[in-house]
Amino acid sequence: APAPAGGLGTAADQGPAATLRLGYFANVTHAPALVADANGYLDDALGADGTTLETQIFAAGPAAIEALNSGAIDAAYLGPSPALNSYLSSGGTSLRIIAGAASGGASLVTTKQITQVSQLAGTELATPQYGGTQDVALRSFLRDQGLSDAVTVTPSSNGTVPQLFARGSIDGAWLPEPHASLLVEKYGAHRLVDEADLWPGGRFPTTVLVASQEFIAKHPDTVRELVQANAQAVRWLNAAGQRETLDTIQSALAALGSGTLPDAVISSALEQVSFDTTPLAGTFATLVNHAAAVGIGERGSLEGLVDDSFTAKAER
Amino acid sequence: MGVLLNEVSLSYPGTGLVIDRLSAQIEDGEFIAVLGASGCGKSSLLNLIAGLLAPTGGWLEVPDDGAAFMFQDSNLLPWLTAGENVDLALKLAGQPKADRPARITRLLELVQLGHAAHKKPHELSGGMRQRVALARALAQDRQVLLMDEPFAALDAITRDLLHEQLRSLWEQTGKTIIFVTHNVREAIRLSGRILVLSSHPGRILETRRITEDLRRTPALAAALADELTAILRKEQRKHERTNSS
Amino acid sequence: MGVLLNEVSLSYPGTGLVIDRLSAQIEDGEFIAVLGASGCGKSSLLNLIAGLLAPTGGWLEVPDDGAAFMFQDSNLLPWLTAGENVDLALKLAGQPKADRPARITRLLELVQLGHAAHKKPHELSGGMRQRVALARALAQDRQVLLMDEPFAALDAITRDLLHEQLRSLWEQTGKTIIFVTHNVREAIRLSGRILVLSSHPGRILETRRITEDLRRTPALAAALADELTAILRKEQRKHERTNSS
Amino acid sequence: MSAPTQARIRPAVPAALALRRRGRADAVIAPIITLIVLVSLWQIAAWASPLREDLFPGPAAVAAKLPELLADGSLLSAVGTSLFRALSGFAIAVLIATPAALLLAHLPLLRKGLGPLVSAMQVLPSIAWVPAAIILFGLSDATIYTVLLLGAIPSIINGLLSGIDMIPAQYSALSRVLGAGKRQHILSVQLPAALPGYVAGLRQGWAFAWRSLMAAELIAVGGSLALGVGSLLQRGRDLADLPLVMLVILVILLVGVLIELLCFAPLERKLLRDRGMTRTGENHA
Amino acid sequence: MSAPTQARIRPAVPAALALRRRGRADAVIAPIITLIVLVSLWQIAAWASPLREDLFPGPAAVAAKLPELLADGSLLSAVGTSLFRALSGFAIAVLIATPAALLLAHLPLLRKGLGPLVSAMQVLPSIAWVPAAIILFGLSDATIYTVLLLGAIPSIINGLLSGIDMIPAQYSALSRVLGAGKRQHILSVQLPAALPGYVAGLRQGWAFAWRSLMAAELIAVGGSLALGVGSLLQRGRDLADLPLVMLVILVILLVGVLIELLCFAPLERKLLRDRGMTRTGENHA
Ligand SMILES: Nc1ncnc2c1ncn2[C@@H]1O[C@H](COP(=O)(O)OP(=O)(O)OP(=O)(O)O)[C@@H](O)[C@H]1O
Ligand SMILES: Nc1ncnc2c1ncn2[C@@H]1O[C@H](COP(=O)(O)OP(=O)(O)OP(=O)(O)O)[C@@H](O)[C@H]1O
Ligand SMILES: [Mg+2]
Ligand SMILES: [Mg+2]
Repeated sequence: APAPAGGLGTAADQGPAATLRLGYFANVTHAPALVADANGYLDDALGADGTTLETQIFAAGPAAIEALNSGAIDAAYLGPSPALNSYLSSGGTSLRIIAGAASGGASLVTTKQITQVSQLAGTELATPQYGGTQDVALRSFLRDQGLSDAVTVTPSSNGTVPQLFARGSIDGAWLPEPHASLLVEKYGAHRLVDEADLWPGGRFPTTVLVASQEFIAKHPDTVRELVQANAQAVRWLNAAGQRETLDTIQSALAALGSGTLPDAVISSALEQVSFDTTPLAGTFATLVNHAAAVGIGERGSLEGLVDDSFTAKAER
Repeated sequence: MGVLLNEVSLSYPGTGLVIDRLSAQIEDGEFIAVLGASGCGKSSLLNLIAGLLAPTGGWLEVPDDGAAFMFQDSNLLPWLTAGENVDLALKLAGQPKADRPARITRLLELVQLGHAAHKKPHELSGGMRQRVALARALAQDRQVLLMDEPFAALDAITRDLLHEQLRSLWEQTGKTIIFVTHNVREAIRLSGRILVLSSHPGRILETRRITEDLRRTPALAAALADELTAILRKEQRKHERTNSS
Repeated sequence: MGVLLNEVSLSYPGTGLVIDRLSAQIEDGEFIAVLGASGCGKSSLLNLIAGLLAPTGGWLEVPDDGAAFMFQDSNLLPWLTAGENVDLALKLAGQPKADRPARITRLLELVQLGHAAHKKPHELSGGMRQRVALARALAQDRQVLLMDEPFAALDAITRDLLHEQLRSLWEQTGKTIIFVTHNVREAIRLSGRILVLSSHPGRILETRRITEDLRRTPALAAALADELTAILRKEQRKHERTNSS
Repeated sequence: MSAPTQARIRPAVPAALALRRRGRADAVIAPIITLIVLVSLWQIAAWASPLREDLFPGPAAVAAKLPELLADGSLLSAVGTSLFRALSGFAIAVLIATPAALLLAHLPLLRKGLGPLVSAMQVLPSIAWVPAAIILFGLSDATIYTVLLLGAIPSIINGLLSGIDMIPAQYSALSRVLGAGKRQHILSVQLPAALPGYVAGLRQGWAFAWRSLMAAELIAVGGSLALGVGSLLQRGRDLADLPLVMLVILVILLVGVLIELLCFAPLERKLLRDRGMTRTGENHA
Repeated sequence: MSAPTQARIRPAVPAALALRRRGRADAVIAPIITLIVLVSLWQIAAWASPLREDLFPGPAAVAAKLPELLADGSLLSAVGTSLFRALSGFAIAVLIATPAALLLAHLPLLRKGLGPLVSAMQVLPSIAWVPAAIILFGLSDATIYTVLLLGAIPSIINGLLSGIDMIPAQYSALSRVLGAGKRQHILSVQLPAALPGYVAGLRQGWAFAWRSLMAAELIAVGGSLALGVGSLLQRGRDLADLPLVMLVILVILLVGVLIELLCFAPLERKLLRDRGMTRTGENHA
């Protein structure tokens, strides 16, 4: 394992933490967190050392990063983009990626009239957030297709995109699940590009599990238990039947007060996403390069970003 | 075009009757003085005639273009200069713009304030404010002119001067003037008829016509003044007795 | 404990001299009346003595606990009742809480307003407001009492009554009283010395002592009144000439 | 010009009494009628509109959402949480802002130095404070209160300052003549005289407090932070659940109307009556 | 009690003159000193703080960000865009709110019915309007202006209404006696009399307008829409770029201070002087 790279005063191993404060989103792409929490995997794993769990629900990556930076939470499920941003802008001192959670599950959905990528010229496409994972993906896709100047990219929030699409203000959007499926199922869009097709092996990270470097240094045991619970949830997700998965996730979302999307959308979303504990470390450099190539964020060393020592142990 | 009061009563919320079935007929072109103790309802009466208050009983008849009113406090608009305060009255009376500057100057000179046209109310003395208010009331140019203690804040000399101005204005224009004063001599000197009000509630205690003869004969005037003062004093005494009993 | 003015001058921003090198010595326990034309600087003079304005030249000496001041406009606080307005003065003068209700009643009865203690200023007539202000000024209980036309809005009878009250209060307490009035008779009736001010700029034109004899002899008093009026009229004439030239 | 005629003025009393009675009833009926009219217009617009129902839900669709939210108690508890935070935060803001404004009013140099900054802070959007507050206080109620206070305090300070600026100069003269010390002047003269302007400032301060609270509640939900109305609104937006958004808007409006009708309007009415004035649209006494 | 002694009062003129001159200089120097003090405190805090530099950037780190943003012109153009939107939107808001407030003031029933709603609308967070505005206007300037107007108008209405409520009753009596028609009464008496309260309301209205604009710019970005300061702020948060966030905050504060010093403060000073009052902390005349 790489040596802790400093940060808020490096501390030696202090044994299991008294509490683990974990942040995640009430979202299909965070299914491992939902399942690990709902099925009690986290409580079981942490409970062995007397660690209690506190969870925090976020709506967006930047807020989760702010919370992680402030020490308000110790670990979080996040998109890779905010995690990379934070790591680079802190000079490699803020957090580490300790496991993967979900991959795949982002698509370019457009109106039915657009059936080929070449028809995108002159259109207006939305992404959920400027500089976010999908924003970078769309921009670099357009760049590869030579459409950078022909397409207007409009960052809007996940909630705004369906409205814009429904009133014809935009022609499509590059969205994560379940928002892409929502547009398809309820607003008559169709999937023009599945981001998985653009990546070698069809695999790219959607959600990763991160922890603050200080917490990793102080409580490696707790981190290991967290990674184990994550792995357990991923295994369950990959093993369970479609109906069972759907019900578990819908009820977990409902418990968080977010269960308002129809089953059809959720199950379509689940088909797009796969769950995997490997963080797909190889893709991060590509992500950073994509971002830098379209003028967002800065390049920098990713040395020490991924700490796969825990995954390795968990797999064992 | 006079003013007719028929059994007019007035009370404010939470007070007893302030004015009780007061009847009076004021002819067109009359110059009337109203005397009465402090708090007896003189200002309230003027407010009724100006239409600013509605009676709680009886009815009154006034010219339907309303009356010019000089308030007891000068009530100047603090963001306008003395000249602009007068100008507002002229403007709202429909005077053409071109005539107004000359009229403002004339009116302010009438009240000895030709030099203060550009001053804001807070830069004027108490008596100067009262004179601006007088100029504004004259600027309104209505047939009926109501004045609530118009000279109370003025020194004897300025007051004399303005008495003359007011008399000659009345003689020239034939306005109906109703003015409230505390000064019995002033009432005798200026008016053609004096109404004395009682207090709690306000009724007409006494009406006196002032003839030109009486006005010109100091002895007669002094006698009337004494008599009126005696009436007022008796009324006040009676009232004190009722109060303390 | 009197008041000493030494070559005091005053001008407001943008005005010429309002008061010009005025000197006067007012003894402890004197009762002084100040006469002068409207706008001549009487209120400004009282403001100087009260320490509300600083002179622009010369200096003055006043008791350093300040002076009670009855303003020309009554200046009551609109959110307090008549009684509460008086109470505020008592409280700020350091009167113990237990004594205050009785004193408020006494003061308001003194000004004939025993029945109006619970009324808000906007429910009072002009003269009633002035009397509340008088009660408040008396509540302050300072050695020096400044009064700016304290009886201007009062009818003759009430005024007579309050004259007596003020005289006997002065006799009992030996306060130094400086009061501004427009009424020459009132000045003669009440004060021990009369200062007549000129206007533009304000200077002392005339000082007259009033003896008890003079006060008691109507003919003498009337003669003095006429004389003072003549002085004031002459001053005003001179001024008109200077103005129109 | 035609000769002016006489006008007869008759008692206004019976009419005034009737008006007064009607006035009282109006205070209740008028808002209800407004409500009915607005809801009807909304329903008509929803029917007439070519937009899909989920994009422009009518009153019925929104009402249908209500039982579900009431059943799981999330709506009521969110309203309770937000209302508690807003009221307690507002009270703290008043307690801090009032002495601060008095300090600025009495220290000319301080006012010159900080006055413009206070006005500028009013302009700063609440979310600007969020990153800093989170770094200092983490995900705790302290963060939410910080954002709320920074939103409300400048506005209350400015309200009281303009109230004080508008006090007639003669009141200060009076209080000097009466020998009031600084503290007595503030308590007995300055604050009561500034009160009508101050209450106007408080109303705006309350609006700022509530809006800042909504912004703060967007940051995080669940966990250590209780769910507030702001979080509910954000959830509705994230899921493009417009009936939920509308429902939350209606709830916020309801809270606003109630606070106005139960607190600010009566307070203002009393203050003005005390000074012999009336709110326009109300009958004298 | 000890016998009171005499106090000698001497001219205050030379001192007053000096004060006045110093007063003018203060108006410029005091804010600058405040600025220097605050920046120093910030720098000290940044040095002393145990937080990582990217979490609590000092003035130097923020200043270092400036050239980059100035070079590509994005900062200046964002400020220009936002300022233009805010000023034009505010002007429109004033033009709509003023007659609306007058209408409410003169139609008692309307005020009873809509008054509480207006106050409630003030409380509604701006982002609540965003979904509706987007459905109606898409990603256009119209959306931004809608959100801004809905934020600013209720506040200006309330400001003018409380200004009107505080007009002494005697002015209305005067204007009736002078025979003013309704229009003349409004223009010649009511508006000028309500002006000081109105300007206080405008200041709050401006704050609401600017904050609503920021909220609108957070959501409606990209497309044909020019980048505003609000979008820049959100971008800073999205990219965890705290120096950028701080820079934007400073720019907003600067804009706020300038608007205050160049518009509201002189306007208020003039109004109060006209009426023989002074802002506290300023020397008479
Ligand atoms: N704040 C001010 N600014 C400018 N000029 C002023 C101010 N206050 C008073 N003046 C001027 O000073 C002069 C004297 O005013 P002052 O109030 O002392 O007169 P006064 O003798 O009390 O008159 P009155 O008998 O009418 O009350 C007047 O010409 C007035 O215009
Ligand atoms: N708005 C009001 N509310 C309640 N009572 C009022 C109101 N206005 C006047 N009063 C009462 O009505 C009575 C008459 O008042 P008014 O002002 O008419 O007296 P006035 O004769 O003009 O007295 P003054 O000579 O002192 O001016 C007083 O007793 C006063 O207290
Ligand atoms: Mg009266
Ligand atoms: Mg005076």
